[in-house]
Amino acid sequence: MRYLPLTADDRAAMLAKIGVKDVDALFRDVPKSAQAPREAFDLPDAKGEIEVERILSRFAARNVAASDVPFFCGAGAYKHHVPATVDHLIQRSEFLTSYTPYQPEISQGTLQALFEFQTQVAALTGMEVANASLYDGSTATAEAVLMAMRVTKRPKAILSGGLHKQYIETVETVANLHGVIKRAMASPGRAEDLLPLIDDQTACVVVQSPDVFGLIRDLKPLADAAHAKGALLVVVVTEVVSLGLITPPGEQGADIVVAEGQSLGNGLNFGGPYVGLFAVREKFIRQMPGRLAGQTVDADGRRGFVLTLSTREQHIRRDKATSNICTNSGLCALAFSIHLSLLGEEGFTKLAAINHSRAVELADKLNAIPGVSVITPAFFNEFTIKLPRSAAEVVEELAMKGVLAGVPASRLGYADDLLIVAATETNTDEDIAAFVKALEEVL
Amino acid sequence: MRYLPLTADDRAAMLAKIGVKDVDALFRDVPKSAQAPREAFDLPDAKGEIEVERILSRFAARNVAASDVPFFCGAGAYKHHVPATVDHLIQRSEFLTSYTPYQPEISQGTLQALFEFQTQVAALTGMEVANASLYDGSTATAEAVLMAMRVTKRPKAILSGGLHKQYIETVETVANLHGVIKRAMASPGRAEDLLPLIDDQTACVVVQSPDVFGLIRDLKPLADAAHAKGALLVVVVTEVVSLGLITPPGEQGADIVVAEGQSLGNGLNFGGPYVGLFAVREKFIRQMPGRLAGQTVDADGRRGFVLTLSTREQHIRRDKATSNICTNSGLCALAFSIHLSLLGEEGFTKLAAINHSRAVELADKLNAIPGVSVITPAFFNEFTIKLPRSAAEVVEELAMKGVLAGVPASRLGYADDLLIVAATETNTDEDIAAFVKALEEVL
Amino acid sequence: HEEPLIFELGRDGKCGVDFPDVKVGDTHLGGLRRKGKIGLPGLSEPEVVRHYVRLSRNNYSIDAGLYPLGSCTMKHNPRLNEKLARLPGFADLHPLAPQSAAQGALALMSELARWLTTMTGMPAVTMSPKAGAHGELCGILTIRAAIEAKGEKRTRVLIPESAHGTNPATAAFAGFTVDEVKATPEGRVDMDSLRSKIGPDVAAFMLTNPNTCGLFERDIVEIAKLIHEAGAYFYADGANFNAIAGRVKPGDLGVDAMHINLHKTFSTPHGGGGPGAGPVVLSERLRPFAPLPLLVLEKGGIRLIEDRDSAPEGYKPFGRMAAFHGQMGMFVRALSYMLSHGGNGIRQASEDAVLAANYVLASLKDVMSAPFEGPCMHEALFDDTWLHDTGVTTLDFAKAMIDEGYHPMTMYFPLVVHGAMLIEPTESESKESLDRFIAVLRGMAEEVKAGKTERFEGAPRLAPRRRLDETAASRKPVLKYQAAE
Amino acid sequence: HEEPLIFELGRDGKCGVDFPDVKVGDTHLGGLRRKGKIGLPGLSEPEVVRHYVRLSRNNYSIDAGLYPLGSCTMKHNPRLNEKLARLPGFADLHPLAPQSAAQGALALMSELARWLTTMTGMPAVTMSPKAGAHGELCGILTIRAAIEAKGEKRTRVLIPESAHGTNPATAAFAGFTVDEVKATPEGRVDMDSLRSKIGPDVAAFMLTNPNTCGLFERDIVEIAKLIHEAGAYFYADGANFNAIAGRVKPGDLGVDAMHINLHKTFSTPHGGGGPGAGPVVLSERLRPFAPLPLLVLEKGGIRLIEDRDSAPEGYKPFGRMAAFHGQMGMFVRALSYMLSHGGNGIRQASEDAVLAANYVLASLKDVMSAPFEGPCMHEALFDDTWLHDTGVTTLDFAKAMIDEGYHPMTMYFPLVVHGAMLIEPTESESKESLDRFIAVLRGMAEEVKAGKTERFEGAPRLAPRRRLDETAASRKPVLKYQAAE
Repeated sequence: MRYLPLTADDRAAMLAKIGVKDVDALFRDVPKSAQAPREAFDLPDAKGEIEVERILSRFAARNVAASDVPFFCGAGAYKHHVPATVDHLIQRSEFLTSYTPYQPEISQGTLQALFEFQTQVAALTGMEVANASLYDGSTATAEAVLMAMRVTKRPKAILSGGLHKQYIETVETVANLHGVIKRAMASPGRAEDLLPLIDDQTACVVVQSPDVFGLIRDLKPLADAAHAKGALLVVVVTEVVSLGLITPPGEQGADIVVAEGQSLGNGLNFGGPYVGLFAVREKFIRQMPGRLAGQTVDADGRRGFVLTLSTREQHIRRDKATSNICTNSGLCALAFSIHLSLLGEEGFTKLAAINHSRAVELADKLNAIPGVSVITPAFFNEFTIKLPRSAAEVVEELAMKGVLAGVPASRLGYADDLLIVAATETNTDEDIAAFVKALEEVL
Repeated sequence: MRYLPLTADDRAAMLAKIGVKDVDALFRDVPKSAQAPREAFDLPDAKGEIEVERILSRFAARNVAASDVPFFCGAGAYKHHVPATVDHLIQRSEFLTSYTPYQPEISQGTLQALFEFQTQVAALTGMEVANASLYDGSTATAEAVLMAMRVTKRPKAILSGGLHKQYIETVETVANLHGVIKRAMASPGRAEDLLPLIDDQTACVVVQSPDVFGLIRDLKPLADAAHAKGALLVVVVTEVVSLGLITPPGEQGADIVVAEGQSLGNGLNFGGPYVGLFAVREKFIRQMPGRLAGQTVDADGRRGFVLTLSTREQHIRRDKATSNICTNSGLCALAFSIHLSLLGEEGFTKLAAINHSRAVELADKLNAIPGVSVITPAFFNEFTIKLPRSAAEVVEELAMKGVLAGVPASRLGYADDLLIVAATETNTDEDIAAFVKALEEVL
Repeated sequence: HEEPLIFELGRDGKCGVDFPDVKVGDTHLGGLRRKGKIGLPGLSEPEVVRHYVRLSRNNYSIDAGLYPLGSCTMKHNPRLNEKLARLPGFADLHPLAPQSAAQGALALMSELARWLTTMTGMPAVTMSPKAGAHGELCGILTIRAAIEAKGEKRTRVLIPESAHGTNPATAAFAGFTVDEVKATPEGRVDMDSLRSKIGPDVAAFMLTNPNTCGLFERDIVEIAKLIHEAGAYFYADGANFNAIAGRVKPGDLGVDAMHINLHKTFSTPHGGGGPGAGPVVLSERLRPFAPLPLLVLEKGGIRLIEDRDSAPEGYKPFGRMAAFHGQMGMFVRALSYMLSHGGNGIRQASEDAVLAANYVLASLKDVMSAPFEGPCMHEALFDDTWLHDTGVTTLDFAKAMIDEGYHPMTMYFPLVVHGAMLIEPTESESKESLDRFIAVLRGMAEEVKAGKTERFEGAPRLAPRRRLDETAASRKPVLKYQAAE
Repeated sequence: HEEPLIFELGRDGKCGVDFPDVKVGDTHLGGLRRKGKIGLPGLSEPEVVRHYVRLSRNNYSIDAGLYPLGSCTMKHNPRLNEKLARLPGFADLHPLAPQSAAQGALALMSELARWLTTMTGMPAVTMSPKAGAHGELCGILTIRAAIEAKGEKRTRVLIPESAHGTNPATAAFAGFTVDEVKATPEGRVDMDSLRSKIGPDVAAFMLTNPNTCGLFERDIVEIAKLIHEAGAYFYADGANFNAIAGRVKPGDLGVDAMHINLHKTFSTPHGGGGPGAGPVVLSERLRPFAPLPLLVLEKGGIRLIEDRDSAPEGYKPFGRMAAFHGQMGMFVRALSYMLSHGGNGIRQASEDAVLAANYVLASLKDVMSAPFEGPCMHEALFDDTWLHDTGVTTLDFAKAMIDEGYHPMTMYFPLVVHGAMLIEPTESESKESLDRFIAVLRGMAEEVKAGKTERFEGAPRLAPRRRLDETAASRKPVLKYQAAE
């Protein structure tokens, strides 16, 4: 087997040194009843690269890749162009095959990159500090709610109806154990009025902007209302590219900003791995979940970086930890950070502008189709259209015509006639024309 | 422009330091008549990655990749499976973006790898020493002929008719300037008798085995005859994988062995870049062309490697050099060497056995088709079949059916009814069945 | 040369990407157009490349050397897996693409699920957890849902004191109180302690097996019986599955739930700290409570069930662990690893991993001190008894390994052993590599014993950094770059 | 830790690939089945990975630092180009696939040809040469064929003494005798020397422009006139095209043939010494003699002409430079580079390259000695006048740069300058990077002048190796590994 360096001779010599007859002797503590012979496993034998590649390629070929067709799906995951440099760099052995940087003397590469990532995330969100990433946007949102409950020592979280349905479910799954979750009704194309729900038991209000229907909402009034009642405002961003064009949540009064970072540096990957961003006001740092890279000096006085404030974490605090998180999304965070380094201020804001411009163009064209109306008044690169019939059916019909037209709102449990449509810098004029034409044909 | 780090401010500051007004001043030695303004170049402006990728992908999509179809082309370039590890390793920045290792203190990675490559090539060919690679098999053959003329101080080279036609032309193009080239007629499926052509003016006999029609020929009698007349035997191998199963030329009396190394580690690449192997008897090393990595010690007595015997080379000897070669095929040689390191003795001989076995199976099946006969009595992974009509037409018709069936001999100037067919470890049972079925249909 | 921060390198007017210019009106942005600058540095592409290449060279990696981190399973990461995960059909597939356009992905998940259930001898698996700890949480929440479905009230989770920190953190996170079970002097679960703690209010017992002392829990069958008799569930931490994969089915041991770290046993790269993936295998009685999404085979294809209302008869998903369907990129890599090894290769890998650890143990136990008798599983545990009165600590010794070109072993864990050093060589090391490692550690140990301890004080000296001041870092945290005034 | 050779690492019984077993009969092998062992070492995949990763870490690279090798144009290598060259439609395309199945490849070659002829202002280009020197040979052979077609006999090739070694080697290789033309004290072609050498037996003048002293040949128009009046051809070595691409068309200078190093000007990676690619642009009068293959646009597609008999009317290809059609993999990379830069970016790149070299020259000429006046082109030349009586040689100084983290500049070339140091920073360096480089060199130069020369003797000290004994290497060459007895 190509991955196993020991030969039969090696094994014999090692067993001799250990002083046992065979490898079975090393498993002697396993109860007889649980010693399963090879035959007990209905699994094929080892395969060479050629065969493995063939098998997995066959699986891959049965999927429609976003790059194969005019493509407009979003709703929490976005197709962007990732510069070739990013994938090259994250595949450097020293990044790809290193462990969590617990030994800082020989992990400065990862640690400095994470410190830079934290700085970037804080800047993007307009917040004071950020951690070194969480699993993804949805779990980061759940952590934010739990953190708000810890900080405020209050039990109630209010979730906007514009929060991605699967985020809501993720939050409820864990936060229900620690408090009470109030979920507002979804109101596609409108920012619902959450103010009446805030009371002195409210730990936080969680609102997504742009929301799952693409709506950009003004967060300031919500922040003021929450703060007036002693509650925190948690803002969720599922499309970080929007932060290149929209006023950041930090400037609108957010106390915690969480985001899905997939759009930068990371592929669609059928939903994972992604990277959760988590940024807070400085006063909350000791209540934050997840890893933090911090600056310090070494014994020679040279600047260096370490994982810090680990007394919050499970490997030190065990059942008193702020979270049970151990792994983060290090390599995805690195990809995010490299992509953003390449973009810089100029590239990132241009990227955002192009996304918006493509979406505006698409929205105008779709809106002009009889029976179709754009219901999102203010949006970034994603909006919702109302169709004269089932969006799920329309999507299937357009897929047959080679266009992936978006995510039917019904897939997330919303109304049947709504279609959530995203456009990015990867969409050409031809893509847009193909979508419009195909939609006209099926309606 | 993403690749250019200087800003307008930088440029201004640098010009100030230099003491000139603008960059035009730095070009003042260029005659006015040759100062072409931007408009004088009918070239588009800079493009982003997305657009460049789209343009080049469109070119790529208009080709039929070997992996897209059942594939049986050879005749000097072979489709083999290259382990993923190879491409990963050669893309390490330190290998990919380093220069020729003229500064050995900071080039030991490349130098040691080349030393290992030389050792591998010598072992494969059964020769005493090998160089650090040449451009490809055809130019290596030309260099071998020139070297034989230098060594023997004789003007005549005899080329077997079984030598790949484009190799013959490459040799003639340069060697004609230094001597006389005698080319034997091609005799597909037979080893022609070259002995009568050898005389005391003969510098070398050049013979390919397996030859361009796939024929394995016995080299010993030829070696003996050449040596009896004081001539050298140059053996050409275009499919190095054959050396895992066939007696190496070095054991059959070859004085110089050249080979195309593409089969290991390197893709088809529409013909380049490839890697030429060049191995000789030890007594000839100071007459060899190309770079050599040699072992030595550093000032602390530690083993290290350097480019050596460079007094043969153009940058020292100028017009007295053994060749004008400067660049070699370093990265392709590295890929070759990594692939061969992965294979090792066991993997390489198995790979050869599988290739042969696939070819035997294919030959038997094709031979069973009425009107088709295999004309190559002894072969490795490639053989020639005689068809009842134009092979070029048959190939085009099979291409329409999605099978790339081989190289029509007429493409290389040989008979119209011959088809050169190769099979490798990448061919499945289904590939072979598809070929047989399609051929039956068109005949 | 010290590599600056990107913020110190970058400058206005540079950019590492090229886009066409575009004008944006404010009309569609709801009046919320960004006004100020973000504060991102501008760098050209060559500068970005060089920055990260240089940074990377300050990292240790499994590709460059033995990585004996106990409990972390730093094994070889095949590049085939990286290549296949990047096939556009996987990497460029949207999670909410029509299911008809993602049948290959769903089939791949099913196939991976089949491998996991076959290897563990468990009937079901839930794929969405994004890491080991996330899998633990998923498992405990499944147990919680099962308990609630029975209408019971169970508040305590028992955990051995040698457990990974994630175990108590997870139990607490899921709303349980944690009760520690003692270890025996032999490094295993103290059955008396367990018996004394078990009771009708116990929800689950969480056990890592092989345990964090590198030992197999001999009384595992008895433990499972005790737990089940009390009406509680047996949660197994699968972090150490690499010792037994292909030889032992956790299902045969009475396990009810176990997460599997694909990034350990199945070699998806650690990437400097993630991403991981932590599918959880479940027993028949826990299966109905697995979270969304569910995969269902139907005629004509595979269906992904994404909401509770569509769940098949008898299923009551407790909720959802995360948006979408799990770590697809990791699934591809793990399946590639499994297919490459086959059942025979996985078994051999486990045996080699155990063999390597025992070889290290046997080769070093005369110069270092091993706290427990008998063969270990895939990691060898030493304590610091042998360092007493030498002035050298476990930390010093481990950091001095850096100067020898090695990553340190896991230190001070498990907590039940004083000054623990936990060495997990994995099956990826050749005998030559193990011999060299052993020789270096023996040499170091002999130096310590001979009183030549200078090099250990304040080691490492040859690393990109000397020891870093962690106290200063946490006393006044600096978590982001701030330009000098 | 020293990395052993693979032959020292490997052993029987290991293999880094998995294949099914297969039995082979001897019947089809003509009785020539291999008998003995080859002698290849067996290694598992993890061992191979680690070996090469460790080896790589002993290399300097452009990705890790400034690489000021004069005449080598070590510029940034974009990864986009690597990615695109690996598209299966290019990387997995057989050179003898039916031309109908390779139209994209032929179209790409045509498009690259269009860029090259447009940039050079030359009417034709031949694509197959595999490197710069191979291109030179191609150019000289084209000239030879043109001369022969006219029935002339011309035996001499004139070459300035400052030329790259490949120029005289190529001319000799092509059967000409080489005659050196002197340089002026200003570092340019001595027109008197040229006039005295030119004559009816001169086949060609080979000139690098900008020349190897980093200077543009001011008299270039006059030179071309002289050559052409003598009935000879003007060959330009395109190695230094990076100084003028997008600003100057060699065709406007009277050039008849010029090779273009795609691996210099157009950034295909050097790969530790190749592969390169050296297409040759040709004037109208040389065009008919270009070697096979030829690309012809026809209705319905592009045809590749692979034999003389099919050549279009008026074409008499002189032969063939190599099997197949050239370095396709490099063509893809070069075209990607060109499209990315555009005409404007290529012009800017040349200007920046020249600017950077002049900046280095201006910043160092007060502490080091520059042999020639006036602005340089894309490389800055220094000599060792300033080192006289210091005990430090050019070699010492350059090797000491290694200890500062830099690759040395080109040394002792061109030959017309004593102790030459030729610095080519390229357009890929930021001003910060240039400033740091300048500061380091100034610091070193000031140390030399202050008599602090110890560190220069025997430098480098901080590299993976100290100076290597090249004399020993060549006296008794060891060119392959041999196992100890």
